[in-house]
Amino acid sequence: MLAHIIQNLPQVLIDGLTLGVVYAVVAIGYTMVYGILELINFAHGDVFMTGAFIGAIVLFLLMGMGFLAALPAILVFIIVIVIAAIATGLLGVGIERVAYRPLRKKNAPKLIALITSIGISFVLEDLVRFIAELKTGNYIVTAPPMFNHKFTLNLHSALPFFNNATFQSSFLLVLIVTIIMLIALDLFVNKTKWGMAMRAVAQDRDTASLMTINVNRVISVTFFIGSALGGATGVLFMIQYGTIDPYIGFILGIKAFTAAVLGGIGNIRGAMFGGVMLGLLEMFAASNLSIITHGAMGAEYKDVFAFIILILVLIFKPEGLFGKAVVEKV
Amino acid sequence: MAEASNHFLEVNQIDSFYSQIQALEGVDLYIDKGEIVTLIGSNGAGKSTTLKSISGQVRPKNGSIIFDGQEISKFQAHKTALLGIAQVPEGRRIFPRLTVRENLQIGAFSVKDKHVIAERMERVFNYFPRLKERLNQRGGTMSGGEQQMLAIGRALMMKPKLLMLDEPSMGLAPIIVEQIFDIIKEMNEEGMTILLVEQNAYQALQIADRGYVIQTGSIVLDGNGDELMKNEQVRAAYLA
Amino acid sequence: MSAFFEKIAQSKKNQIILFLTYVIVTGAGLFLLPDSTIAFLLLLFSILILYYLNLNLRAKWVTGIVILAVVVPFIASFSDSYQTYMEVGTLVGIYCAMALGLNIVVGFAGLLDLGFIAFFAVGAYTYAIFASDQASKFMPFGHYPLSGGTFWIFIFIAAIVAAIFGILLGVPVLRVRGDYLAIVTLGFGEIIRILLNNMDHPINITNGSMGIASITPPSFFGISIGSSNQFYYIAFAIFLLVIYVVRKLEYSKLGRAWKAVRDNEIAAQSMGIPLVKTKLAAFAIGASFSGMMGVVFAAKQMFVDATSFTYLESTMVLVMVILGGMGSVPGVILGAAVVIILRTQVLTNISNWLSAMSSNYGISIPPALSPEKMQLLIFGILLIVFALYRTQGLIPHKNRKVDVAKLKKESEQAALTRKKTASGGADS
Amino acid sequence: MNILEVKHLTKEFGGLTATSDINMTIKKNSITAVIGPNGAGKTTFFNMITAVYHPTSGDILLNGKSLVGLKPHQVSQFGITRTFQNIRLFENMTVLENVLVGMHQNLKSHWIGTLLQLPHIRKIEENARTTAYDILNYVGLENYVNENAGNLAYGAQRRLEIGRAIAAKPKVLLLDEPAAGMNPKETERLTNLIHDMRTKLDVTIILIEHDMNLVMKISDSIYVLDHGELIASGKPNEIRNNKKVIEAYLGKGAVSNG
Amino acid sequence: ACSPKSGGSNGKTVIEIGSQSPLSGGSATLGDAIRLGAKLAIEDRQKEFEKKGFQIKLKDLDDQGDPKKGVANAQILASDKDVLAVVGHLNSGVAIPSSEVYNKNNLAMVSPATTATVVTDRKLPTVNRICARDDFQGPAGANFAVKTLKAKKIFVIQDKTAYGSGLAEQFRDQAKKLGAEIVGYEGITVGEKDFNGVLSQAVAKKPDLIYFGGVYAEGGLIIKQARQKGFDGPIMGGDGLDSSSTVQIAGDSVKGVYLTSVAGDVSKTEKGQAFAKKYKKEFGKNVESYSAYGYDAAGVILDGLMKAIDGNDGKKPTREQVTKAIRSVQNYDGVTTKVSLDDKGDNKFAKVYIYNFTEAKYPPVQKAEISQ
Ligand SMILES: Nc1ncnc2c1ncn2[C@@H]1O[C@H](COP(=O)(O)OP(=O)(O)OP(=O)(O)O)[C@@H](O)[C@H]1O
Ligand SMILES: Nc1ncnc2c1ncn2[C@@H]1O[C@H](COP(=O)(O)OP(=O)(O)OP(=O)(O)O)[C@@H](O)[C@H]1O
Ligand SMILES: [Mg+2]
Ligand SMILES: [Mg+2]
Repeated sequence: MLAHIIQNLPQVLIDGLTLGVVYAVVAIGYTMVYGILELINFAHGDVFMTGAFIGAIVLFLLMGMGFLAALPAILVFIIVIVIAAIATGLLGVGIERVAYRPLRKKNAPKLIALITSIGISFVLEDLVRFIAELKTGNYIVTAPPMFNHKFTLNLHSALPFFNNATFQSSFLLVLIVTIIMLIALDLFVNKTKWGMAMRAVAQDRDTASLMTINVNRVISVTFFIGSALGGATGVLFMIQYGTIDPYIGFILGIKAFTAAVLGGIGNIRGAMFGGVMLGLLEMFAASNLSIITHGAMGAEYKDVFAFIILILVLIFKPEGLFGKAVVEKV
Repeated sequence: MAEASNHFLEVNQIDSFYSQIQALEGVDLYIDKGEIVTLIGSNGAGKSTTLKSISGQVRPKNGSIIFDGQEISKFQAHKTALLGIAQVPEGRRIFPRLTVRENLQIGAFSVKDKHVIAERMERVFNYFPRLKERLNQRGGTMSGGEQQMLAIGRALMMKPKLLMLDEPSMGLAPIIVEQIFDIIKEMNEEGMTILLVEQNAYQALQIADRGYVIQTGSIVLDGNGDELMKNEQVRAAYLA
Repeated sequence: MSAFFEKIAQSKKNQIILFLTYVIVTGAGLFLLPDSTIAFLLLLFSILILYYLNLNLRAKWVTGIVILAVVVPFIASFSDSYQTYMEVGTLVGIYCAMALGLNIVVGFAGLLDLGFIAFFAVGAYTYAIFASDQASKFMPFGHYPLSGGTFWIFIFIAAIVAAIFGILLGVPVLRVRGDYLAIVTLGFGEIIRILLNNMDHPINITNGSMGIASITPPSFFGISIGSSNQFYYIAFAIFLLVIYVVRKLEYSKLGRAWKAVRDNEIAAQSMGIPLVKTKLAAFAIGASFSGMMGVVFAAKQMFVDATSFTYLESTMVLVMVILGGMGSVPGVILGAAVVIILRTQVLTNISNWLSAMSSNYGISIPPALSPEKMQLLIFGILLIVFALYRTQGLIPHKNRKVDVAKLKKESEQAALTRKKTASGGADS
Repeated sequence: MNILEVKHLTKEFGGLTATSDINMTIKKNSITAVIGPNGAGKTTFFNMITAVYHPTSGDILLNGKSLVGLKPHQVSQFGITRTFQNIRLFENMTVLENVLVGMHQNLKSHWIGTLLQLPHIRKIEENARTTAYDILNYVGLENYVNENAGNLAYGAQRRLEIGRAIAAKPKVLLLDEPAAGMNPKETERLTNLIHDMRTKLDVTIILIEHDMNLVMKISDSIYVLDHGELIASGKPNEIRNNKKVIEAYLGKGAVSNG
Repeated sequence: ACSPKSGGSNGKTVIEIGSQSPLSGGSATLGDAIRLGAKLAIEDRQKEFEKKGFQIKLKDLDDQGDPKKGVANAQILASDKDVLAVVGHLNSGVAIPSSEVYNKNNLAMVSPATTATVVTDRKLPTVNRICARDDFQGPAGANFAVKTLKAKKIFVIQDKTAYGSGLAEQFRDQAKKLGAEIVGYEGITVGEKDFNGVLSQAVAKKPDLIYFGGVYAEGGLIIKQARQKGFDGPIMGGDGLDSSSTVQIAGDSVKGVYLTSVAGDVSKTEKGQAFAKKYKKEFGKNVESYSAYGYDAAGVILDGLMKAIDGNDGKKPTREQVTKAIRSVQNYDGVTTKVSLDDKGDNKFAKVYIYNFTEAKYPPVQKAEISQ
């Protein structure tokens, strides 16, 4: 039994890492918005999805114009991801303007924003579906293959207790780009004034504005960054898995939100860690659960497994893995 | 609306509401440059609301507020603050999960120059050495009085033209209270204009150039510090 | 114009007359245009008007119950759409009860629950398993399916089972705070759903993704209950029970404890309120409502499978609560009614109407944009609009005001009697 | 007779010792003041008595029974209630409801009884409302019965906290800076109220306060903390003239005011 | 909806045929195909009915793949007197409760796509289907896999839906019976895109064949990701993979994929080609396998309806009459299948076809045709 698990471990790690970094970046979007508005932005998963579609559209356009063949793939990729990130960033700002800011102005209860975010999520899903369907007759869109060179890690010959593992070049791309994004973001939040302003706004908006902080601007910037990251991740997702549909944001959104909480919501490093950990856990469960339980529980229980781990973590560390226990001064 | 005014701050006939509830009714007051003006009144009279109306946290329905020749009653709070109006809010409103250092830094959010920030911070530490001891403690875990010091320090970091203090002595040990009034005087001498809300009416009137008495949302009396202190009504109502 | 309204508002008699006129007119409207959803909705709207009338509470209740239990079904029964109307009515009843349950958890106790549908599922499966031959697949004793008469017992069994699950959920949840809770509850909901969808092996308890079919319909003194108009009354009765319970609890000692915990945990504890017990009570009572309605749902559908209990369903119930107005009982009821009627009736009608328009006027709409597919989109837009214009919910929560004058009098009287007995030293 | 005894009470936060080895005995039906500079550990002391924080070491005895290890609600049920320095009201409940929550542990009404509409439960609830009204009357909030607690001005919120605390019929009442945010006139009224409570409600009062007028006027005894340590204790007159206390806390002119 | 509809726009009596399928949500492609197929069938035969003084209309509703919505819609259809039959349901989970409502109202349902055995095993007189049952398609696939493809070790993946697991279970049981070893039986989550976890396990077990019970959205990706993992043996699935989308998603990896389908290759017959062409012209989309099924389900209804009208002296028939007439349809010759309904409502002619993708092109090549 153990031998089986170990054999597969390298492959599981690679696959888990791929999915995990995607979760991680989307989780950051949740965490940022949550951190500043204490709002679970249900629409965030759909912003991610929209990013994937925008990326696909740009890619198709470039292909139509013949650039895909003419330019080096990496350049095409950069163009696509930058356009998608900016577009979704603006989309995020727009969503905030339309759906959340008016509520803030009216001093609405925190949870009412949940409703608008669910509304936005439905609207985005359907709009994207309509556009995709109008254009292609099918809302499941498959992007032209890119970075699908296959590598095999020849582990078996060196370390016989491992099986060989395979991955595509897109895996490296996803890994590198997400790491760059994560570092850049971490620097931004922890080393610039914006980061402090964001935290201040999160803790007490009224008082923050007394400190000359333009609360609306800070919130807009937060939404822009969170959404742009989400959109860029959408593009990575499209390249890694090839196929997207308007509903990818829903499931991924739940997972990413879970990851954010696992790491300690509001904490950016926690979200990164939580995402990667969730990806690994899931992948591990999917490929090993039935081995461990002798077939009583199969891969279909992977989410149960992940959620139980989450609940256990929260029972023993209620503020998430990276969250700091906020001892309330009484 | 914004007729030329010669006062540094002029509040004209403002009405302020909390949703339906009217908290201020035709409040009228002015402050000249370099003055210390105090606003006294009993619980719920509308002192805090007056300050909030000036700083933009509450938007008056009617009336105007003119600061340095500019109509600011429709400004968002951060714009008002950028003009140089700082407020030490009631109940301190420390950012609980920022450290003491960050709480102070954020007071100087609009200041770019790092040296200036460091300088001002040194000065705050001079006044309140306790803050220096606790630079990395989270604001929210400080004791009540320590938080009050932090709130005042934070406002000083902004080096505002007009400093509005909402009950700065609340929760402070007597020895520190004395010190707070000294600081206010010192700031004032350096040219800062002060609007002070205090329950400790006696001490407030002592250092104030002028004072206003507010009752159920309206100004009912005004005069210079000594006058008010001698006023029978004031003595009966606010000075035990 | 406004003077006119003021006059109406002042006079009770005028109000009653106008209200009755409204009910009669809309009732007649539905009678004459039996297939018109609009007429049906207008008649239902009378309940909302009733809520705002300046009458005494008991009169309102009686009138409301009469309208919903007698007038509406009676008039609707002349319509071809009778069963449709009653089906919608049943669903509204089911979801109102659930939303009221969730309202205890979210609105009163301030615990955000994203997995509330799990309790509904538990209730539904409890009945489904024993009222079909599913139970015989793992139960070594007993004859299954149980008869339809057990339905009534199962309503209570399911309430208890769901409450137990509520407590099970509550236990880990108590450690976590605020929005961490949201994710734990979400996870709990998903765990329950996945379990239900997979427990066909090693032991076949739920029949897995094939679901449980051929559930015995309830029977009432030997009469088998199968049509929507009959289920309507069952749902309505449970709904009334739930509303009674909620109403009473809201202003009871327990209700105050919930709200105190919501507003400030530390202060609540310092006033002697045990956190654990109070929160668990909220989970358990809220869950039990869902459990009961789960039984009704299973019996009505005669089929259950895990697809009815997804995370999206949980968020829908949450939407009902928040949209209606958190903590506000009438608001939550209205929220549930609005969401259900929108989703099952109005949106379908709108899209039918749109496609009729397009085909009548020969506008050819590409299949990608056909109105049938726009229901969620329209729903989404409506949600946003509602939320933006009714930020506090459709009927915002208001704290019940006590009659101060009366209190004052009572207090004076009490003081007097105290003086008379005059031994002193008692409390204030 | 001593109602409350505190023995060697110490609390550390990480490296910081907030209170260190505090000993106190509180007489039944007395008024005791705890004073000291900001950050001296006064509130922390209250927090330990009410089990909001657990002491690092030491013991707290109420009528000889240890309170250490209990949950906050249990301490409350034993008869200790408090007010908070940074006000903690149930902001979205009405003023009356706030007081009713205060009465929670003494109300014999159970929710099942409420559901069944048992007449005696209704009677209990009705009486509770009358009592709550009386309490509001007592603390001068009778005109705000139906107001949301969060909408009250600061001073009124303080009085509501006191009202809520006495609604619990405590044996020991802890007041954390009750006069903060009140003007001298109001403080005077509060002083009378506290006096009155002691006699009428048969309660032992411990209060933290920076207003020396109030403290000196009503305290039977005073404990002074500084940097977490007990630096002095005694009758008001002794404390007023204690050098250490003047230096650390009072300053020169503080007491002579007013 | 309040105007009397009995007088149609041109003085003809209106008869409505309901349709229910998911038009939004994850399986909307399939649902839409059913709806459009039915629509086309009605248009095709409108003339016939007009001659007799009737106008046929399609009342198409979106069941959202949600049983509650399905039942509520079923009530709507049942209460509309003009609706005499329903083309419907893609999902068994929706069909089962909804058909209870139809049955109560004597409203005949012909399902183009629900394969779960329970649907007709309840023996409701109103419930019919024209496609093959799981317990026919699954075993047929297993026979082919074990006997023709000589698979000895088989790894089965299914999507945990009523359709996918129903099919996979039948496949597994038959394959076992035939002596193959099932080296894994795993479930995935619908809507996800990453199936590497299950596939790592599958590939490590070195099976001869991977079977997938589910639809193309996941199937296409499973094929692709399995190939990326280096699995180059045959992959097999059911009619849920019978869609152009499978090719689109899997790309080149689709080579070597086998599928069983209850639908014949439309492109093979002239009739089918004409249908595909017309469909494309009308709706701007390529046919899906379920398009033809929607078409034929509606066709069966229209046949029955015609019979009922004739049996009722050319007057509008009652629902009972329509129900009976539909059940008695024999030898209906559709674009994709012949239909004769048996006493349960199953199609005697339901066939299973075996296809193989030899290149990345839809439709695949037909390998075998299996009758009951
Ligand atoms: N958020 C609010 N919502 C509704 N009413 C409020 C709100 N805040 C204050 N009020 C009301 O407005 C009036 C003025 O309050 P304000 O806080 O300005 O009084 P204040 O003079 O500062 O009193 P204090 O000395 O107690 O601080 C009071 O009657 C109070 O009840
Ligand atoms: N949770 C905590 N974490 C870290 N330090 C704390 C915490 N709570 C209190 N402290 C520190 O412990 C010391 C004592 O705090 P405490 O609140 O008891 O002071 P206090 O005597 O009530 O002062 P004040 O009169 O200003 O309210 C302070 O220096 C404070 O910063
Ligand atoms: Mg104030
Ligand atoms: Mg303190």
